[in-house]
Amino acid sequence: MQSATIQPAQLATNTTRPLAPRDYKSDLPPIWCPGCGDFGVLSALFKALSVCNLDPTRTGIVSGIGCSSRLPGFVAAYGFHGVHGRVLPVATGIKSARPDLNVIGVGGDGDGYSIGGGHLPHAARRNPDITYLIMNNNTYGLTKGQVSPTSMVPLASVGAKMDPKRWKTTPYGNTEDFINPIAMAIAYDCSFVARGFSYKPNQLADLLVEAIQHRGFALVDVFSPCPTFNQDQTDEFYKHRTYDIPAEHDPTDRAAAFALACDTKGYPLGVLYKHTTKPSIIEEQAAVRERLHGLGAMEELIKRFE
Amino acid sequence: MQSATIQPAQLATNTTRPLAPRDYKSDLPPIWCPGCGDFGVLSALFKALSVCNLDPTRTGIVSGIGCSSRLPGFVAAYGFHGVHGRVLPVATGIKSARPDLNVIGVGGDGDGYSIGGGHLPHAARRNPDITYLIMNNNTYGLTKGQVSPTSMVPLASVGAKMDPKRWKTTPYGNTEDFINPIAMAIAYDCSFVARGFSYKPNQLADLLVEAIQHRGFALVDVFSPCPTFNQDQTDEFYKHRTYDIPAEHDPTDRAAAFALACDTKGYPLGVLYKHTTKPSIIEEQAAVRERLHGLGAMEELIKRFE
Amino acid sequence: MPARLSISGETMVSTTSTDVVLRLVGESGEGTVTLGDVMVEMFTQMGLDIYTFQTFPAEIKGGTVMYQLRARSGVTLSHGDGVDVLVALNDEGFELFGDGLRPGGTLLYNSDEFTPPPDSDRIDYALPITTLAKERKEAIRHQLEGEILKRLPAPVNTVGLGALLRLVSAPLEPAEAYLKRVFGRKGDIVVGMNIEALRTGARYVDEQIGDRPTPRVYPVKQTGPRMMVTGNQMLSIGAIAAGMGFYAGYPITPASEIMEFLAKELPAFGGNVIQAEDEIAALGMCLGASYAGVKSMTATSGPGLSLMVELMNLAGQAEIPVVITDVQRGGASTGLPTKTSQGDLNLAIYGMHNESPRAVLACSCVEDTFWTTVEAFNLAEEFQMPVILLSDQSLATRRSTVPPPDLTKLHLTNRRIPDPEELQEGYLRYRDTEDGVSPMAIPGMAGGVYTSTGIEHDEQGDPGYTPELASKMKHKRFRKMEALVARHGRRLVREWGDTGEVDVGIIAFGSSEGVIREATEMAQRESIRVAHLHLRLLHPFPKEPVMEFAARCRRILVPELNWSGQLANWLRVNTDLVVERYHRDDGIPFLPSEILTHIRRLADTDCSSASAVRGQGA
Amino acid sequence: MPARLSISGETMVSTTSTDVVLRLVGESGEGTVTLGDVMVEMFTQMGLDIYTFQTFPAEIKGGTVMYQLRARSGVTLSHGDGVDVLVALNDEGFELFGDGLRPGGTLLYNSDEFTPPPDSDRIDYALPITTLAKERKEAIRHQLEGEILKRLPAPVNTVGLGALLRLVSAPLEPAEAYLKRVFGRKGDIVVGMNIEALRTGARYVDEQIGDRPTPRVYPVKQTGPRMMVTGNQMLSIGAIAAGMGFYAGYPITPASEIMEFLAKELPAFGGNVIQAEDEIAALGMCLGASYAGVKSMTATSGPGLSLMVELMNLAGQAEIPVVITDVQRGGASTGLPTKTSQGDLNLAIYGMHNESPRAVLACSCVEDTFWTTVEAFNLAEEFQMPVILLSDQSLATRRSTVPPPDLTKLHLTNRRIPDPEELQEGYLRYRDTEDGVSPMAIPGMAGGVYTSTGIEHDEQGDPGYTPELASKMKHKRFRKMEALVARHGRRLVREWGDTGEVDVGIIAFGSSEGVIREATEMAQRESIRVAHLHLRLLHPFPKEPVMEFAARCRRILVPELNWSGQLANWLRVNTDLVVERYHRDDGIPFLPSEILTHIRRLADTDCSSASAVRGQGA
Ligand SMILES: Cc1ncc(C[n+]2csc(CCOP(=O)(O)OP(=O)(O)O)c2C)c(N)n1
Ligand SMILES: Cc1ncc(C[n+]2csc(CCOP(=O)(O)OP(=O)(O)O)c2C)c(N)n1
Ligand code: SF4
Ligand code: SF4
Ligand SMILES: [Mg+2]
Ligand SMILES: [Mg+2]
Repeated sequence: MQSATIQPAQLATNTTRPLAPRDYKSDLPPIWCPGCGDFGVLSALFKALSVCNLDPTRTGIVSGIGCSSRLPGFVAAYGFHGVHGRVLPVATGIKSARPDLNVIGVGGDGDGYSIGGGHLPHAARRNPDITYLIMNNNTYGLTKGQVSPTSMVPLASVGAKMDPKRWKTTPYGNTEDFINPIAMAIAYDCSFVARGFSYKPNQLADLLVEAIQHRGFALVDVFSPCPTFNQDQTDEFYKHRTYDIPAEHDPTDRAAAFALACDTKGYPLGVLYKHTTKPSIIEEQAAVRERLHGLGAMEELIKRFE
Repeated sequence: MQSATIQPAQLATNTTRPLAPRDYKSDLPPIWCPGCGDFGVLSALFKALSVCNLDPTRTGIVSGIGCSSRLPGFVAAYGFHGVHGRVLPVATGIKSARPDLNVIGVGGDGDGYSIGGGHLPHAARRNPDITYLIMNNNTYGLTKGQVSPTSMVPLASVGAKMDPKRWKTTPYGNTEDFINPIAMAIAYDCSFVARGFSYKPNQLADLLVEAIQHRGFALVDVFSPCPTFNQDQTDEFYKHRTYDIPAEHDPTDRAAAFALACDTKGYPLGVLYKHTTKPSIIEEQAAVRERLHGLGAMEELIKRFE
Repeated sequence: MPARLSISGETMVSTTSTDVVLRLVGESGEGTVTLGDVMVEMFTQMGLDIYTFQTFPAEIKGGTVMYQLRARSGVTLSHGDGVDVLVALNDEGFELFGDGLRPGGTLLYNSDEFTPPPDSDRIDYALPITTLAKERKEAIRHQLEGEILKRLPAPVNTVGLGALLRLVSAPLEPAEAYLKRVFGRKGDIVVGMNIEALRTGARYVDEQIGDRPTPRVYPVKQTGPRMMVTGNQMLSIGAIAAGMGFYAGYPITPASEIMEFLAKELPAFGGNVIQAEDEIAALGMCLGASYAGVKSMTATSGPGLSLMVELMNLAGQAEIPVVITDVQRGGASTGLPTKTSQGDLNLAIYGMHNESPRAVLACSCVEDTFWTTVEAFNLAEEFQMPVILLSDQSLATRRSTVPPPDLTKLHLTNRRIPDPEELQEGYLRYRDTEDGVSPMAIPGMAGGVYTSTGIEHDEQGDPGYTPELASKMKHKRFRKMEALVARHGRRLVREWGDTGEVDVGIIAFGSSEGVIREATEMAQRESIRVAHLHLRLLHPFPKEPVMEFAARCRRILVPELNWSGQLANWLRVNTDLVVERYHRDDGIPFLPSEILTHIRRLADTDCSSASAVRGQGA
Repeated sequence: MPARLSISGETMVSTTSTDVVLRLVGESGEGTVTLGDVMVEMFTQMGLDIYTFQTFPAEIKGGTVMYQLRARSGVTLSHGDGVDVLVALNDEGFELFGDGLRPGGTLLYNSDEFTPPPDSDRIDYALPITTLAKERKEAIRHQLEGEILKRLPAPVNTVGLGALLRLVSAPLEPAEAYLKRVFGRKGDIVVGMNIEALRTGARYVDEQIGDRPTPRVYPVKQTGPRMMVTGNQMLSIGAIAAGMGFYAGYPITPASEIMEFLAKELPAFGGNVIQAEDEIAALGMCLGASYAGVKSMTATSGPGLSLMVELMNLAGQAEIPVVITDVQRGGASTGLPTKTSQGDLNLAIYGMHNESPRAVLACSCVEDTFWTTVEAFNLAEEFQMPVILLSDQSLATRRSTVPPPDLTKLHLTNRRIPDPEELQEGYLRYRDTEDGVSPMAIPGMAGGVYTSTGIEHDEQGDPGYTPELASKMKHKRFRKMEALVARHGRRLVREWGDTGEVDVGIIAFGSSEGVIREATEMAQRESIRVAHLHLRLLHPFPKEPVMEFAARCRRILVPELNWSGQLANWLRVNTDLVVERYHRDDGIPFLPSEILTHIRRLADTDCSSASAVRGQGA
């Protein structure tokens, strides 16, 4: 990891009146099932947008495919509902081309950690000023309840009796372990790593505010239960197993952050890791453009080949 | 992470005479440039194969595309030289379908950490009994010297004067940070994580022996310099910056392993991390098959729909 | 009262046979699908042939579902044309799907929800289904504890079931037995409530019938065992029967059911299933498993097939057998994920940079899906190439009664392996043989070591780049295409309709076989001479049987569910035929009457000068 | 002594003009390429037109490279047919590439390495190039320090250069000036050694010439500025000229040079380049950037294009402008990565599940590459769709002297954006307009917020799945294809050769334009009436100009470098033309004589009954 001259996050905010959370609501009503955790995430996001006073006209929300990825349509901002797993490339392209825009990526655990998981380390190392919000329901919601890389399902070798209607691709138990996305993000040296819970909407809104205001790439993994297909990692499950990160935790201590992320006794909520001096591709590209400023002339370029 | 009943690695070894390293050499001479680090890796591999006495007839070596990925052709074993970045899916398929075979994946840093990087966390969580050897030359060799995710190139904002013939896609310095694959693998809970250096062939051979004998997925990242295109991370560079992991390091201590991997003062060589009780998809699948043993009958299956 | 049979809007009278089309529409998750499934069960028990068609909303909950169900005595070829009985559980459903009701058809609607505008050409039955169900629940309130009562849903579906059964004059007894079976565990009170609900529904309708005509469903004596199975299930069963030992996939609508089915069933047959991290990994795993000697398949839909393009090409170039099932869905990109289409033929045939051999097959109906899947594995093994097996949403989710496959007819092909002498001296993985098929060593075979590669290579597998080598090896690989079509081309098409010279010949593929057959039969009844050639093998193109068929057709119709007429274009690439295209791609399957219209049109056209067959160009 | 001009093996005599084909073969990394590059520089200085062709081994070091160089006074259309002078630096090179030498041609070989078998129809010059170079180095040994001396390579290339220049009767002075420039920094001793080496080479050859004929190269007076540039470079320059502000790519032979060029040049124009983690990410980034209002491009080769299939389809469906350059290379899968092919036309046209609009263009020569790249951006913007821009290895790595683009002729198109009123009241991103093009709001525009999506959607962009909506929106999107071809189809083809009725018409695309033009000119000299239509736009298909062209051709030849005749098939899909296919796909470009053979054959064929144009089918 290298370090560079660091600038604060530059946000495109409203120049007119401050907007209330409801001002960020689009006309399209969410299509989620009753009780879906994503409702909580959406309202926390509305709140965070309002707190940061982001200009909807200069904000782009990018998603993949999944129940959670339908979110951009429900926000009255520019949206990009792309294909499964490609949130980060699209978001990076937007931010690199238009550093003046606020860019927020959203999606599911399948979208972000399975098919799209290969983009995460590279987004982290590029460190563009993007907030990436994962609605982690530990399952594939839209395709009706298969295991995702974060599903916690008993192993096949345990020989547990499985409910035949649940975990349809692992009817005898999982044959695979699950991943720890938070620990992974810290290993990627992702410059902001936080975890929230959709049933703690105020805390989540605060985390999102911090993530949005963070200069660089911010990953916020949110437990957002799917009551329709995941009867194991439910809101109750998480209510009993999550805890707030103690105030004494120093998020700039990478080793401590990693240890916290690997806690096997519960799931810490809050900001785990922060690397505030990590270089950002947006600034690096600006440096290159600046260095060559005024040198771009088509006639000259052609002449060089004459 | 879960745990399961653990079996030792089962290797398909020679039943006849023990084979010498040269017995694993194919008729095809390596096409690498003079001085390429991959020669050292290949001879360490020959030695390790001989020490483990692997049966070449029951060994499959899988690779992607790149200079390093040409390796399977140079070994007198079954080989699979696939497409860029898909070593791990192919290797997993072989191992799952034929647990009786020894499976070794090989390739470059571009192949394994860039285009193929998305498969790594999933191979790690599945933990099949596969050794994955990455010849990390911190560049794209075959395509003639662009940055890879592990290239250590000065940042653009530093304003360094770059040699116009080097690092062709980053002529003004890199705009991106580099990754730490070893730390990432530990965060993936990859059950064996080691690092070698092609100019320490004996140590490397030992590491490969240990990786091959390890039950589960073993990642061995090897510094294997490319003298043709990488004049920065050369053998000399690494000779001065690598050190052997001290004997007192406990590879089963994940936090310690992570800290070691993140060492900013040098590059540790040896086994960083080991998780010997991690479940393996190969055993889990065996458990499922066993549970259903004798229940497979086509007539019965059809009858169930009548 | 005689049953009213409806085919393409016309009405026929019969005293013994049944042909009824039911359509249920309602809010997703509201029980519409359950009600449909129960009706399927009832009719199946009556010995009838069933054929269903469903459309789902792309959301998990909310949105309108449509469940169409045709019950017929004798072979059922399509989900039917005009709907005889429409059950509309809400207004939106009626709006969206009400127009399928044939003139004079019957509407049963939930009068708690809405009242349809009057229509003299329709027979209406109002059913306050919610109210009636609530009343049934109220009636037992005093007999149950609070908590149980709270969780007990009002028997809405059961009221509907009773009403519907009465409406088609079907007996209630099997339904009562069914309710006892399903609710038995919940105790007599709940069973009783449901039986009462059933009868209430029936009674409520009975009172309204009077002397109005109703469709009637007659029980049929079953002649042999029959399966009630979906296309996805049949495909999975076929894959197991074909000897598949490895499956890897990634969830995607409407293919996920295949992986779910196989995850449950395959391990009992000694095989493994992996849910991969994406479709690229899924196909990569399959190639690894197949390279290792185990027959492998993956299944996906359009977006996944798009991602597999690179590895499919590797399979062709490195000559690795593999079956890639594509359950086509509607729309480009994410498009219409829960709707049907035949829009991936182009991608299946052409989806590769440069060119390597592959085969493309299409399943035509639920019964055929078993056999075509077996063919796919056999061809993949025989010719060591990827085989793309096309299905689609309508076929995949269709429940259909079919005779169980006759397993004595099952013949499996295994790949050619080197013989012992060959392994002893200078085995060549990519030996340049007459038919292009080279013996493939399997890891574990002594003397067989080689490196499989997608780079151009010599017979041994060593990389080589001279024009001569490139040309020779490409010819070797593509000779397999000729051998495939020569050996199997004739077998992998099916003919229906009239023999001899016909006015209209139809060439088609995929899941519309039944609809077209039905339309063909309708046309025949109108004395139009018509025949139908259905291609199971699309690529390599079975030119001989197509040209022979075409030679006896005055005009050729090519109906397909896609934007540009992909099959018609493929015919143009491979033949000099002049065909009439008919295609649309809006997510829903063809109707028999729709095809009939085009047959009539072509039969009427004066085209004395027109001949479908032209001399081949130079 | 008059220059001997060689065209298709025949020999013509001229006193003033030059047309010489040189071929250098040797071990990769041995300096063959450097020697070729220096010769290019020498000839360019002499005012000649240059056209090169190289093949590389797929390995980094080792393997044989071939560098062919044609120098001509006047426009050079191909790398030439028979080689006039072959410079063979090793045996293997002579084996592999020696057969290109025309009868009576000249061979200059490294006699330190090998002796070629005698051939009376060849003029041999032995050059002990290694020995001579070593002697030159020896001669200055005493003047230099040990370390410097050790690192100083013997001036092998310089000896070769001298020999070669003498052989074609070219002056040595420009080479001496060149050596002074290049070695100036190393001091007078090294410069001196090189000049001596140059003269030694020249002298050595001079002694052998005697009265044997040699080809002769005449200096030409330049009329205006000319660029010496490769196809990849020209494409990159075109992209910058087109207003591209964002590029993302992933390294791949033979496209990497584009990213390398742009990384260096684009930031000066205010743009950014990202080397992505793979091709999927590269295209994803481009779509993001373009969505945000910045013109974007990625460039790749076959394997990368395969991976982009899913996102290309999103671009079509969500209507996002983007340019995707495919520098085609040889072979399926990894295939022949350093060889050429026109094998990706199918994938470019058909590579998508279901169907969404896209355009396919092909660059035809280095000069044209600039303009076709600009067209690609303009069409992408005008019609808000992905444009696949085809190039290939031979064109991409070809160095060619071309007139610099006349920038006054440069016209740029920008996408249609909503007007202020539209943004004020109910802006509809996917408004159903007459030509299908809807104004596209750019983030930052107040009133323009919408969600771009690949799911089927209404005019506003909200998801919708009814058959009516699906059909309406698909028609809207595909109307853009009609508009594109109507507005630009005629402009995006080029005609060469005879006007009026011809015996042979050639329809082709891509980098073989020059070769075909040259063959056409050769045929015209044989009094064959021949014309050539070259398609820059492939898809949507420019039917009108093609049919008009076809109408004046007795026979049509479609030459292309791929396995199945992809363009010929595409013509069949779109027209009723009967064409003569000529295709091969072994990694090397066409030769003029090869095309001429087929023109002759077609011209000779008696085909009084044959007419290329047929009545269109129903
Ligand atoms: C390439 C591709 N593969 C598969 C799918 C099918 N698919 C749609 S959403 C989804 C996963 C949904 O899970 P997640 O991302 O966790 O989102 P959730 O629905 O749980 O919010 C899948 C597999 C697809 N649309 N595209
Ligand atoms: C899909 C695809 N994209 C790009 C390439 C081009 N390519 C070949 S090898 C390579 C990277 C080589 O780097 P690495 O994997 O580190 O191997 P090395 O040559 O350094 O050993 C690339 C980008 C390809 N073959 N396929
Ligand atoms: S299926 Fe699950 S994730 Fe999807 S909307 Fe319903 S509750 Fe939410
Ligand atoms: S280019 Fe580099 S990595 Fe490739 S063979 Fe040469 S030295 Fe080795
Ligand atoms: Mg999810
Ligand atoms: Mg590398």
